[in-house]
Amino acid sequence: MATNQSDINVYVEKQKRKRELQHYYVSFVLMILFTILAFAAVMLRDSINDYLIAIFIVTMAIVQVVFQLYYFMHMKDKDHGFPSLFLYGGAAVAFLTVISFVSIIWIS
Amino acid sequence: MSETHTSIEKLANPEKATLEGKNKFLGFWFFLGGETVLFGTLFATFLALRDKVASGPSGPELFSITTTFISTMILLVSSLTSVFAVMAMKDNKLRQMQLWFWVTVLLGLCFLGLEIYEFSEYLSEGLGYKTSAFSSSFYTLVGTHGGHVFFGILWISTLMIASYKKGITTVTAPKYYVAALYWHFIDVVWVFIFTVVYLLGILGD
Amino acid sequence: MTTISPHVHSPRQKQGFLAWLWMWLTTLDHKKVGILYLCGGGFFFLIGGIEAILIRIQLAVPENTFLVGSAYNQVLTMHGTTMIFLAAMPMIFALMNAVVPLQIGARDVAFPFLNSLGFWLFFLGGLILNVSWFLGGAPDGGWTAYTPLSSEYLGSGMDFYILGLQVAGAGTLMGGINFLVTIINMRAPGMTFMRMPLFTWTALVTSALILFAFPALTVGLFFELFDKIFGANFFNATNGGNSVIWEHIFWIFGHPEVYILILPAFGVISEVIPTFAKKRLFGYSSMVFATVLIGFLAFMVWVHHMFTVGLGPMANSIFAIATMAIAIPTGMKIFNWMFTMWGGQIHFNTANLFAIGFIPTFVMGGVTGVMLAVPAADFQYHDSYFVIAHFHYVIVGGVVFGLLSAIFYWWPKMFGKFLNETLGKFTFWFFFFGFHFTFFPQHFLGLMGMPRRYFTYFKGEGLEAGNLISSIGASGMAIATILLVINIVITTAKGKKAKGDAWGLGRTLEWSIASPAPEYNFAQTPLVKGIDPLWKAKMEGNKKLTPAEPLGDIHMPSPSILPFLMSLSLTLASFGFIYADINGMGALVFAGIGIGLMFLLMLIHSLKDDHGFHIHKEEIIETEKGAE
Amino acid sequence: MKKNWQHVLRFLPLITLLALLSGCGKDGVSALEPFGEIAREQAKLMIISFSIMIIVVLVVGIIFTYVLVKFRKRKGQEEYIPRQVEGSAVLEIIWTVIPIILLAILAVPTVAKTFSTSDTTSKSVTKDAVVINVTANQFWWEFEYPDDKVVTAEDAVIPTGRNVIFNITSKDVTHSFWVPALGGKVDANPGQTTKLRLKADENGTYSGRCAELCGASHALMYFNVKAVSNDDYKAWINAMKDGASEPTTASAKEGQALFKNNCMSCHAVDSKDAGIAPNLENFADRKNIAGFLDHNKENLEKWIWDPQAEKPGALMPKRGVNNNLTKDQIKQIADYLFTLSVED
Ligand code: HEA
Ligand code: HEA
Ligand code: HEC
Ligand code: CUA
Ligand SMILES: [Cu+2]
Repeated sequence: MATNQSDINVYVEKQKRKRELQHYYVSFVLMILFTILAFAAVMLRDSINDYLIAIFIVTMAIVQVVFQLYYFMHMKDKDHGFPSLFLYGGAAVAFLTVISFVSIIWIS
Repeated sequence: MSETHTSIEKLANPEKATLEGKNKFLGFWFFLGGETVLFGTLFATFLALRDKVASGPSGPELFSITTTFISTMILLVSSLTSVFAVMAMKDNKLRQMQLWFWVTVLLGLCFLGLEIYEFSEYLSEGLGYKTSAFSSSFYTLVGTHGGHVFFGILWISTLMIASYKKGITTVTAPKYYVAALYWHFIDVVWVFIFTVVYLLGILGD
Repeated sequence: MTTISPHVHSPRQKQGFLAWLWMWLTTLDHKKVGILYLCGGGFFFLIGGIEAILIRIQLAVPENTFLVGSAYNQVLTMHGTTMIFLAAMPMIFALMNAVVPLQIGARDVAFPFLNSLGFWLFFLGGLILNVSWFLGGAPDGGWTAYTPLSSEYLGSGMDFYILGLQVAGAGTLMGGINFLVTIINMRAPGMTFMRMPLFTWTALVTSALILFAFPALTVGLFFELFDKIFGANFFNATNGGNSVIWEHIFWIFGHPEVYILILPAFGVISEVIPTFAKKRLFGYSSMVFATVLIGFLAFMVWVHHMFTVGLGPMANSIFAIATMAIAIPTGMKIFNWMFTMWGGQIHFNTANLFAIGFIPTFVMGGVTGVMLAVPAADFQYHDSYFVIAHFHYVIVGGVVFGLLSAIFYWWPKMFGKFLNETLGKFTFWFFFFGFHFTFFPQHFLGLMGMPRRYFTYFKGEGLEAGNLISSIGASGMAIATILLVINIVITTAKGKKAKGDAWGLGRTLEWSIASPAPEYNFAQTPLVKGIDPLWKAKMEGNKKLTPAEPLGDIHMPSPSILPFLMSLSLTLASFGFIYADINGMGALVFAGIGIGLMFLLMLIHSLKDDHGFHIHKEEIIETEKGAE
Repeated sequence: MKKNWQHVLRFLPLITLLALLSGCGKDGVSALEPFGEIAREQAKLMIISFSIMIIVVLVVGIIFTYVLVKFRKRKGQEEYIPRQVEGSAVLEIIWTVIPIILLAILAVPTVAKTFSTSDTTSKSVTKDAVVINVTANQFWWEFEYPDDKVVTAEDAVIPTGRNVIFNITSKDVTHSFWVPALGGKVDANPGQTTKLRLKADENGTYSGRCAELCGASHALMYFNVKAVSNDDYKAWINAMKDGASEPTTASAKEGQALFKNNCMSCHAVDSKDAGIAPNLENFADRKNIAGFLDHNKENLEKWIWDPQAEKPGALMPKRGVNNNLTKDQIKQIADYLFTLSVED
């Protein structure tokens, strides 16, 4: 508990936080970048194959979301085992739903 | 509870200092797992119905890529400001936390205003909720996200108003923390919305 | 029970009926919430059972005119919906509340407030559904509510279905999250995952299934609601909608739902059989593995309910194989149970009779499930009585047997008194034979071409005998149920008192404390050193478990009326939506008011700090002395 | 018939139980007595899976009984503590692997038959096939023969021994098209078309029914499939094209006039028209009225007098009970409708 935490720990924490801040800035800049790239890719739809662009922007979205989850939402931290498990669980079910809705829902 | 007024000065993670806090933290993440399925279902339905425009206009005919871009930027920045708020909270800096959360709320309001403007545009161009299967699924998906933004704004605002009285304690810290998580999650969903609904929509045109 | 703290609301004799009512309305104690769930679920089980009897009366003879057309469909829909959502699920939550915290050595659940809220949402959701009988007719689109029939062609009954389930479903979701966190965060020291009793394991996996399955239902119900009252086009083919979407969404939820029901029953069997064979569970790790695997596979098989929709042989084949795969982990369980009894010493009391009866009955239901998983053959079985037979074998012969076993097994722990064994054995035999007489013939009715959801059949089709036997059999289950009710009434008045280790054979932590458990559960959190800690301690000659902490004051949450009020405001909102469909958009005002009230109550809850109260050391020592 | 007996023999285990229960079912209804290729293939699958399941149930049953008898608590053993066995890797592997093998055995024919019975497009099945467009309505069936521009309702006529491809859709809600004796069902989804192939081995009338809950009279949404020889089938098509015979008696002529005024807004008597109500061109040839009532004048009069009394929720207005038509007039209409035949 709080009381038996030594000042050393606090110092280490402070340092960690500083590093964290840097992570935030980097992630944020990257996220903005991915967004701009995605929008830019769509602007180029007349000159590049649509499928390529689609794959590209979906990848951008996923990468961006990974940053959001792992850095902003701290899924990278070590006490996030269960949160990750259940988020991935939800994502798996969602993915299955999406996949089936775009493939098998239509019948001849 | 005696911990109520415990100073959090020396705590690395005040939001997880008590069992209640740990429970709230974990429970909220699980809730987000459920929300993922909820949005997954909405996305799936939208994808299945997105070109069933009946006699109404299609998405790409209406979408304005600049509006979407601005909305996206607003929401991304608000995600960063809520990160700052949580950092301030961990440093036990009440004023700073309040400031960043209020900025977050403000950005959220801008986003919401833009969305309302956008929807009213579409309405005036003949895309009513009842127009087609596309319109129903579009408004429901994007609207559900908007509803989440709205709820997030209400939630963070009340927390902030209360924070003037309650400060940052092991009781309140988990609340601030999960509210910020919620806000990030809203952003995550939006990333998929602008990608799947708007960008892929325009692309598929 | 003695009064242990000034904060505890005293027993009813002292303050009259209102105080007693207030206590139940505001309680956050998981053991009391468990009792509430049991009463609520039991109540709806009787209603669902009466509806089943009405169905069987109508079908007893050909061309009967007792319940015709929509009237039959209402009874049928309400039977299925009530039994699944309002009887079986709440009873499962009753057990989880009563048992899980005790089994893991916890003082409470993670979110006592949400726990109570979950109960009231379920209960009021159930009432919303059932008042439809008096407000223009019950839902009549089947428990699967296929569109566009339910969204466009039927009357207001389906509004009650949609909103009732929406409200009850929200409660269920909260319950699920609550138990996930409870089990993950609140285990006593030493209670590692691989030392958890199997019932707790199944509660964990079931809660995870709830978490991932219910949101899909929520969305689906919203679609149907929006189609109905706002004129959306999700399922309206003329404007581009697609009714198959509903079928997918419903079954993406619906299939996991049936495993949500059966897994806790598996858990019960895994507790009862070892206890009354005096042997530890055979193959504990593979049981855990099987449970998790079933939970995982539950999300990959939903299309087996849609083989005849026309999705094509490819989709059908993939989902057929995935479905069959579930037989493997389930089979592991069956054999593990039998080998738990092998070499043991089997006590035939009522709880164990139901657990033992479960095995062959469930296997029969399971193997017809695998037969249904063969798509080309399912083209013949689908929507026939063969399916009805299959799922009543797994649901009644599985879930209900499991629940009845659990009720007899944990009753002493919940109420401090035994149920009467003689009456109990009559209940078992009536139920067992009644059950098989009812549902065994239905396999053949299905093969002979009798479709389900038919309110009648004609003379000379060869369906008379099977149906008559089936209807007579149902009365056996009715007699059994009535005997159970009598049993409860009699033993509540004057039943045999139970010790802490009521059966003398207890293996898990819940049997190490008094029956019923004191408000704080464990005076001292126990230190767990292995599987079946109580059994271990007893074998080592210890009367008590090693505590993990010194005796001290125990903190408790204070009761709250907010969960009840919140549920009430959502009920109000629901009626706003229902009457928006019936009487026009004006009624939406009530929806707005209800939701506004809900927000207000949430605000109050969030602003008001609950400091709870403490039960002091001295009181605890006093209580523990009284408990023996 | 002989060939069928062989199949019936193969179903002996099921049939014995069935006979025990109820004697034999009506001909041409049961999935257990297939009268067509598809139903036969499906019944074979049922037998394969049923046999495997019998093995499973027997194995479980034997172990179960043995355990209960052998290890039950006996008097005077109160103190006995059984050995606390943790598990057994060998046993557990056995009961994991054997089910896998059994399921693998089942999976092969499952996949094969799922593809073969769903085949509606390959050359070999479409070559000589008759196409029928089926439209399901609350609560009746319409059959259109697109190659011949013929429309009928309630009873479909098909040629024995030829593949019939049904293109199935729905005008309103989801229904399901099922003729148990000929083969499994497929759903009729609004806005979509599903396909089903059936083939009858023998001439006869096979009962069909709706298998998806579709409203109040879901239970009365029967139809019939009449399998006739190929020549008779062609004759029937031509007769349908020629139209029904004209009424001759005075009463029927009256009826025809009344019908024109009161009923023609929905019902056609000319097989070219699909409509919002069953086409009645060959009404007199039907096996049932409205799919399920015995085909006689008395029932027809009752039907016209008050359709909902016979079939709850039926979408035909009450012409009689509401006094638009008198009982006598209805009799005349009935006389007229019973002249609507294309058979001789
Ligand atoms: C508690 C509920 C429950 C459970 C546990 C199950 C379990 C299973 N169910 Fe069932 N099912 C329902 C409830 C349940 N079902 C309901 C309610 C419906 C109808 C819904 C509606 O339409 O209204 C339904 C419908 C249903 C269908 C759709 C039928 C149709 O509508 O056409 C199918 C098809 O595949 C199916 C399959 C299975 C299978 C393969 C299992 C398996 O999990 C069974 C596994 C168990 C065993 C196989 C027995 C033990 C195993 C061994 C002894 C090992 C050896 C075995 C073999 C090698 C086979 N079920
Ligand atoms: C948990 C789930 C559950 C349970 C327990 C049951 C239990 C029973 N069910 Fe049902 N059933 C379903 C879930 C369940 N069912 C579902 C999902 C459907 C599909 C619905 C649909 O198609 O949409 C269905 C459909 C269904 C049908 C098919 C109807 C049709 O398709 O037309 C039939 C027919 O026989 C039936 C019968 C029974 C019977 C006889 C029982 C018996 O086991 C009931 C036994 C209980 C009793 C007999 C209680 C008796 C109570 C009393 C006598 C009261 C005494 C009163 C006091 C003391 C106050 N059920
Ligand atoms: C609003 C349209 C409508 C009108 C007008 C109408 N019917 Fe019908 N009729 C129907 C429908 C719809 C059905 C199918 C009912 C069902 O089976 O659910 C039907 C069924 C029938 C059937 C049974 C069909 C069969 O093939 O077995 C007969 C016979 C019939 N109608 C006769 C009449 C007569 C005679 C009149 C006039 C007095 C009439 N109908 C007027 C709509 C109509
Ligand atoms: Cu048409 Cu049931
Ligand atoms: Cu299933």
